Amino acid sequence: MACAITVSVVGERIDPARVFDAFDTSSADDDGAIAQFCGRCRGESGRLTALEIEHYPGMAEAQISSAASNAASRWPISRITVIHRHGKVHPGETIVMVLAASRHREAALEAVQYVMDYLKTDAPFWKREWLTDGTQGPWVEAKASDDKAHKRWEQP
Amino acid sequence: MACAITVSVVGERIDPARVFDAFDTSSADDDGAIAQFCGRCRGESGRLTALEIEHYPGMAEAQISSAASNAASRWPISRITVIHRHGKVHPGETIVMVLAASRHREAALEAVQYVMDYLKTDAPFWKREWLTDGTQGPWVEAKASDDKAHKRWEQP
Amino acid sequence: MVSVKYFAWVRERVGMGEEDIALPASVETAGDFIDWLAARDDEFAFLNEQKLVVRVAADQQMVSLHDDIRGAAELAVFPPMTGG
Amino acid sequence: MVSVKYFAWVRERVGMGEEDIALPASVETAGDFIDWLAARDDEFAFLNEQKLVVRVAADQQMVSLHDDIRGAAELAVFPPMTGG
Repeated sequence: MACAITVSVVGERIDPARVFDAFDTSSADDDGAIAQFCGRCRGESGRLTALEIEHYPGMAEAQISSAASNAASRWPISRITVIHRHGKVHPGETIVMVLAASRHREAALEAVQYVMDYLKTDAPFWKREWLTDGTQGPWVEAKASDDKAHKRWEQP
Repeated sequence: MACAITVSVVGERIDPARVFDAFDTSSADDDGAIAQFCGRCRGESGRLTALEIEHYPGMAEAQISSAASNAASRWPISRITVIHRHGKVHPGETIVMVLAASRHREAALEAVQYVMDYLKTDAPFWKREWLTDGTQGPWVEAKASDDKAHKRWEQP
Repeated sequence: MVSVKYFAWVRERVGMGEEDIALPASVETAGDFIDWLAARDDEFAFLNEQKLVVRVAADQQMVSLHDDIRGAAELAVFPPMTGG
Repeated sequence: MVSVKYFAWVRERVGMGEEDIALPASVETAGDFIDWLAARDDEFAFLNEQKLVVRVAADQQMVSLHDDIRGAAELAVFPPMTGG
């Protein structure tokens, strides 16, 4: 099954409603299911003023494309779109969006989950905190729970 | 954790981009994750002109609310919105949307999956096909795969 | 009197969407209710063979065939649900 | 010459984002590469203790410490990723 894959890494603010609308309105008649995930910058109860996201240009796009291709070979999805932000992102702004369309819900929902789990551990992005007092905070540490989430998709 | 639950059953066409935008823009700073599912009417490769969705007013809302409450007690989600259409729905139009916000992705994604699995088997809606030749087609039959999807959430 | 609702193909086969019924005291469970409907007249006779297929709700809550439905103000009979 | 890139806190600790390096023939694997960098000067010495923490990419593909990196045009060293 041919799957249309769209990947972008952007430095400008993402308008999530526009991304969703574009995906939704260009869906085929037989796309009975559209699953979507938006990851947003958290304010951490007022502690953060921003997250600054550094990335490895070229490799970031390549790793995301690879995740999307893996998803397309694993589930019968007709389209998958991934958009990831870099640069300074403020609380409430969108960091990442993953959208997948399929005939049935399981494929679309699982493909989105898979790509998110993959991105967390394998896409070359690094987040650093900017604090409300105006100072630069620490780099965000990788989470063991993300490694675990990634591993559940490994096939025997 | 208090969870804001919004449930609606509507006879008018759903504008999915508007529903998502309203949910997204009213998210709290600490909602790091928004998961969404849209179920759409399939054209079945041109065989269908519409699905007609009959529902049990009152009980439909109650069953969806019950699913949303279960999800809120099971996962740390801050908001969940479910909107379900009834009446004649044409290919490409939205039948159901489930949106959940949480700090982290697992809770939001699983809550959406749970509510969808529950709706398929426990919410009093019935679909009937309308065919491209203008005639009324059969009632859609319940799928064993939906029962199975529901059962996976049952706790021991 | 109990208000009884029918939906989807159950509604079509019985030829009505709702009716008020005075159930006899012998109808205690949802299963008794289906049996009683099926015996009532020809339009409802199909419920004999569909007894394990159709669903029953009492006061808008799903019930099993062995559940007690006495005292319910509203009963409903319908096919397996196909929403979502 | 190979182009070497550093990201995030690795970049900050080594004090540069990229450089061109002529690697000696003795550097065969990603692990050799980290050892060679760590021995090169004080700014890179922290890589001795971070060898199992940092990640290495060769031509924009993730590699393990035992993987052969000879012939790569671009190498990169960075912390565990925290995207998504």
